[in-house]
Amino acid sequence: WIAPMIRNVGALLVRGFRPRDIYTQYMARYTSPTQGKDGTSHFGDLEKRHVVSPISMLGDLIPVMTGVAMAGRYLGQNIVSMTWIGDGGSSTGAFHEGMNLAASQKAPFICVIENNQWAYSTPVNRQVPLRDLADRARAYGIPSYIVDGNDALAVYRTTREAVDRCRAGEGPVIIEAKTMRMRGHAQHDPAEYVPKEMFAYWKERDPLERFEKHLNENNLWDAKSRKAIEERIDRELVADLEEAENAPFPPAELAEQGVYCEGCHTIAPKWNRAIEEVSPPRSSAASEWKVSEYGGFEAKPDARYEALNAAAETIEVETPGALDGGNGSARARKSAASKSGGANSGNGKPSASTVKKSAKTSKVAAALPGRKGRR
Amino acid sequence: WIAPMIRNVGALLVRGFRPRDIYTQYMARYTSPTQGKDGTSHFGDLEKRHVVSPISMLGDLIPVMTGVAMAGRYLGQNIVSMTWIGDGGSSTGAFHEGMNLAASQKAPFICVIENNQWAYSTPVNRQVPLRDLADRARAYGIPSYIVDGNDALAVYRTTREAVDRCRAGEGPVIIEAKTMRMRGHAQHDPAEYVPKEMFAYWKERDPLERFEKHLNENNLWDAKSRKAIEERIDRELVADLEEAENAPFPPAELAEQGVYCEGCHTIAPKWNRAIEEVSPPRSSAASEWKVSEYGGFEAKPDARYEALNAAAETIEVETPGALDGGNGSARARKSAASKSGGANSGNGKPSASTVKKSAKTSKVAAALPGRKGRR
Amino acid sequence: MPTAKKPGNGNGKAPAAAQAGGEVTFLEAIRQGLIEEMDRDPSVVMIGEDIGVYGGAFKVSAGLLERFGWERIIDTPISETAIIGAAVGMAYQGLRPVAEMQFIDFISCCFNQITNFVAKSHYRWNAPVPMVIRGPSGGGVHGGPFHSQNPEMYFAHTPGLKVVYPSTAYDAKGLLKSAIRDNNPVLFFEHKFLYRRIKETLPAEDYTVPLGKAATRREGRDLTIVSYAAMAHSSLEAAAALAKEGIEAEVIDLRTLLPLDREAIINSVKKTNKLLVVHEDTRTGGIAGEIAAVVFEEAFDDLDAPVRRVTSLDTPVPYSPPLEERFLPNTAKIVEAARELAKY
Amino acid sequence: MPTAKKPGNGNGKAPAAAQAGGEVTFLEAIRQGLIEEMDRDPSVVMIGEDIGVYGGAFKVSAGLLERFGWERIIDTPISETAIIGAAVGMAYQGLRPVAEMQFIDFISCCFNQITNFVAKSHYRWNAPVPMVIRGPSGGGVHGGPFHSQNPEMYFAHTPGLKVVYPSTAYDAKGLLKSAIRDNNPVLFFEHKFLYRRIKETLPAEDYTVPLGKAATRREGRDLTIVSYAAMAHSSLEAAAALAKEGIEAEVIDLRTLLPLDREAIINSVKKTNKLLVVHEDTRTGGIAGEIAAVVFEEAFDDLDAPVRRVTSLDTPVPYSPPLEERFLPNTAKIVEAARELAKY
Ligand SMILES: Cc1ncc(C[n+]2csc(CCOP(=O)(O)OP(=O)(O)O)c2C)c(N)n1
Ligand SMILES: Cc1ncc(C[n+]2csc(CCOP(=O)(O)OP(=O)(O)O)c2C)c(N)n1
Ligand SMILES: [Mg+2]
Ligand SMILES: [Mg+2]
Repeated sequence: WIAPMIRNVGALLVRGFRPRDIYTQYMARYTSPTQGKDGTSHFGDLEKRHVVSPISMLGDLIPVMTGVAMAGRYLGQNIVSMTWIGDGGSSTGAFHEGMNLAASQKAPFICVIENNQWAYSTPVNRQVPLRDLADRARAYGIPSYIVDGNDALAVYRTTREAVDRCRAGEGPVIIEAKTMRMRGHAQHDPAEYVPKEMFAYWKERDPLERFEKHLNENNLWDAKSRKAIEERIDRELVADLEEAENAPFPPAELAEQGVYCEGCHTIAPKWNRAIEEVSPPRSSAASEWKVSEYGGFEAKPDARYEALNAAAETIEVETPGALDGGNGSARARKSAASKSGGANSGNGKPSASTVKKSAKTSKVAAALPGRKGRR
Repeated sequence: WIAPMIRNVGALLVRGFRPRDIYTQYMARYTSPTQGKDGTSHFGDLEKRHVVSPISMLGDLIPVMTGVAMAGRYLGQNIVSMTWIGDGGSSTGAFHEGMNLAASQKAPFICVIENNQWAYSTPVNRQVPLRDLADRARAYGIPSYIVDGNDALAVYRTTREAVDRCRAGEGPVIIEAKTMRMRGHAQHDPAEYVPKEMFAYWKERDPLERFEKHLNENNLWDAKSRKAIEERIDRELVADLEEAENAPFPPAELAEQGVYCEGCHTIAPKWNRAIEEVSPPRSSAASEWKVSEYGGFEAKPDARYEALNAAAETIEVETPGALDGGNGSARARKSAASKSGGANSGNGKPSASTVKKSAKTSKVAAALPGRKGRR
Repeated sequence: MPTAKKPGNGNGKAPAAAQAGGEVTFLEAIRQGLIEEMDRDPSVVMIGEDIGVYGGAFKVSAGLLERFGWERIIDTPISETAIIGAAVGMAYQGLRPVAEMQFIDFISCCFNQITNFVAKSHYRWNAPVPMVIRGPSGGGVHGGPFHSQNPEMYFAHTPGLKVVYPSTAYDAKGLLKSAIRDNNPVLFFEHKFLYRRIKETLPAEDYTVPLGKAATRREGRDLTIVSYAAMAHSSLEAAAALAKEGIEAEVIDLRTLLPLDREAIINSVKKTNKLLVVHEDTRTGGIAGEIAAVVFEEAFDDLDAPVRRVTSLDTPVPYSPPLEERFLPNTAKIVEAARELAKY
Repeated sequence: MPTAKKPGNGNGKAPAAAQAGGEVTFLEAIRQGLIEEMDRDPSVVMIGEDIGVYGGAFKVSAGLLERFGWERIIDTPISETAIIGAAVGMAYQGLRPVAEMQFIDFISCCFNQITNFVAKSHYRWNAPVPMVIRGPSGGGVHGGPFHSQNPEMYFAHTPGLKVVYPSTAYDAKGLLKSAIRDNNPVLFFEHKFLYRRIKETLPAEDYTVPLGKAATRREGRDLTIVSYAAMAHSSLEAAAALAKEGIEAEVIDLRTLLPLDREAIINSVKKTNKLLVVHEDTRTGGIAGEIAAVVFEEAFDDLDAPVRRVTSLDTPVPYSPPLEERFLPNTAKIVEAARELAKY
């Protein structure tokens, strides 16, 4: 289950929405996913694509997707839920409450902090005195990754690893993807507040160019197949745009409809687990707290915690498929002995991927996982 | 400026409120600080005692006291503001937004997390998978302390140090004080959910007994002076309670009064700075962002940051006046080379205190300070 | 690893399992409703603060953890926004979460999630949010400004929500069941003054009370008193007193504030030609205004007198007993207003 | 350390310093009000998101950073609760903060701070909170459900706050100055449809417009139209159209919703004997209901017809133009309702 924010239109396409859906949404047409009731990327599909619509209020999706993940576990679905938040959005109360609940619930939930250096006109260093927004994770005792957000493969692998962790029941993960917003906040904004040198710095790290270079160097496409792809995309965009432009606006009466669900939906959770399992006697109902230590000041930290806290060392691991090699596609944060974090990345097993030829060294590691969860 | 929460009635007494104020508040009398309009510890005094009243909604005071601190700086007052929050209250959105703003503003603000192991019936390990709630500070790039909350002197010294940091302009600080709520959440709650062994564990660490022991061992009082103190307190309590019990309830008409301030207050900030200084040309108005680095993934962490992150080592420092000696009155968190944190605590200069005789070793250190603030 | 025995019934009052029906308090009726719905439908789960081991601040969920287990009785950190957010996510998965506010006053902390995420979801993108948000509301127990609020109008003014505020044990149980089974988000206010003060004998069998329908609690011809929650009781007391003076008041208990049962109000006004609205919520912007507008729209010609209202003062809820008494409506104030209206 | 030049006037429209008075837009009048108050009183500071270097999402504070510096124009993280909380703290210190919501819709995120901390402070413990919370509100610009809201009734229903919603540039500036100088928390809604669409010539000298006083925008004898903000303009247009049909509507612009100028409404109703209330806020629980109740209380015998209302639909604000047009009141809808009322 995913819930893309407004910058994550790509994720909608990956989940099977078409450019026409996006065009018609922005153009407020009757044929849009929301029939013109809402605009921009505010749409989704609960039934088939498992995409939750965002709302404008930043941070709100984080507890919501935590709830999706909790329900998934309850229903036995073995799913992972994921959403994105901006560097700026990580300052909201909803972000904090949602991540904290996810951590306390060990929910299979991934939050990608898309650190594009700016929140509207405000640079990261004015939002919070942190170099790495991944450090937000430390407030919840959960692991985090930092990844070069302009390295498509590194992002893929890191996310893949996070998904695996979640599936393995290890609880939520924050991924900070470092990137740059290369234009204004939106069309109206010339972004004159961004130092020119900063744009230049990031232009050199253009993720498209880098991915193209990778495809070129590894002979994963050639001029001909590239042209074919580009032409197919162009054709689709042109056709969809035309379709959208010719699509009708909704009839005015629609404005009055749909405030309530009055029998228009049949609500049924998708059980993937015997219903008898969820309640006692087959589910746990020990109605008492387990308090394994008393929180005393001088209490000896348990060994596991010690190890995790010991040192912030960096380990080098083999991650096939990263773009820029040893120059650091994913900077290590903290890696000591996380059962699945450091270890998993350390075993160097290439995970399934369409890009198999490059096998360069990059730094990938998981940060300080939380203490053992309560379940 | 302080804003005590409901558990911090002691702070009210220190600031000059009398037991009668507390009694009359709870007993809803006309002579109470709020004339019966609000109850419990919901009162304060902006003018003289600089005490801000809490409200029931947990977390709300944190941005408020941040604002008090910001205004204090603006007015040239050189003040520090402080409030408390429970372990449970640190999960609120208001906590996050307030701490984050304080960090981004480098506000002279101290937040004491009074970790008493329970939020109503919920143990800390069910609220968030953290051993140390001081780790909340890591999300804001600000320093934190962990202190034995049952060691009165250690708490004093730690707070004193935090106040000094704030006064020196180093920004906000979180202090986690580890303690235990020895009874139910309130009178109605028998706290049967708390393991008996946990009470026993903490009973052994009774802060009153420990402080008494300290006073005894260092001959800071004797049977006679102790008795005198206790008698004075008893007398005052009895007298104030009687006064409160005999105090009248407010007249019903009062209910209708005071929704608005209609000329009843003259509002004037206390300037301690030339008014001309606050606006350009005498104040800075460079209307541009300083972006010292571009947030790139592979950017070299600056040396300072490296040093701070390097290792979580513990240093032992001399702090006179701690109760339990080397057994750890304030556990170190992180100390590497923070200009004022580790260093300050490291220089071992005893700060002014009425308790001068003990000079034992305890672990006191400041954690990872944030990067250089924007000012 | 030592553990503490769960008290289950905390103060020794609430049994671990529900007996359907029987003579029960308002609180116990709600508890029965929760248990029966959770028994009936595994997609019903509860989420809130201190609702599991402790059984809730008012013990509404006492014994439910033993009966339904950790996965269905979800204790959270102190994070109202996360509670509502997570409930939305669960609802999107087809579950029917019941979220508890420890006191309804704290609903202010998740106002954004409720009014923007929850309320607009179905209209905006056709995603239903079957969930219930419930909690102890209202004053009269000297709870002070933050433990006595009546926030119903904030939500009755928000399209997409339903707002329920029952006054009897029978209704509380029946409306709660309807709310849980409804495909829309329902705010369910439980007047804490009623929790242990009223008792009724409930049917043993499953029953529901429909949302959106008011109840006529007493018939009368001289004037109509419209009210809800604790004030429905004061209104009935007032009607009894008025009857002694020969004034026959019809008493309508709204039960649901949104959608409002306009028909019930209008029909009664057509009969009595006079209307008094009583609410414990503060005056300005309370539901009496909305009802006044509705009466203008549908029954102006039937009126023999202006619509009147007896409400709380336009102030925060004061703590001290004499102040709170002045603040709140009560039987005497209702009688007085009704008497004047009858004379008009 | 490279820096980027501040555009100051972003899109090149707003000058760095204000000229008092002159012919200005609604937006520029607000900006002038801010500048003049900040010039006059160093205890006035601004706090909000992107208000400094960028000059605010709508450029209301363009140039203010250059004029007043970092300490007085405070850019914050995306944290509405912290913005309001910090403003309270500053107000407790005797400052007069003006807090900006980037869009008023986000005020939902600090609803708790406003309704519980801010609104109750003076009543509870005698601590005044002199602050202004302002932001772009209202629809008609195809902003969709989260950039078009009219949340005024949430706050008009909260004792302790004042709520202002001006319709002219003159008023916007004069009311903002009064709001800043007031010792109470004032919510100041700025209808974004008006920002750049209306222009007026303002006096060069300092002036204020008192809070709590409505303005009669047009005199008439046949009926009264009460409205505010953008709908005051539609009401005036409707009155002009009605005049051509021989119907003389009196148009009252509330300007302040809380405290409500009951006197102005009642006096006009006593004259015209008919009342139409127009608001862009959604219908159920909108201010028309409160006004209906007030008219019942004070002018029932003067009424020749029921109080009517023209309002937005009870739905979220839809995005698509034909839907939003159906949703919103407009001149034609007002004319139609007024015509019927005149005939009654
Ligand atoms: C709660 C809330 N406050 C304010 C806004 C207005 N707003 C929209 S986008 C934005 C900046 C977002 O920055 P960031 O989170 O970094 O995301 P980015 O646009 O950089 O992807 C702001 C302030 C909002 N949408 N929600
Ligand atoms: C926002 C909010 N939600 C819920 C409550 C109800 N409540 C009052 S005290 C409390 C527990 C507080 O625990 P903690 O913060 O650890 O403080 P302690 O009582 O242990 O000192 C709760 C849940 C509240 N006051 N505020
Ligand atoms: Mg950003
Ligand atoms: Mg606690």
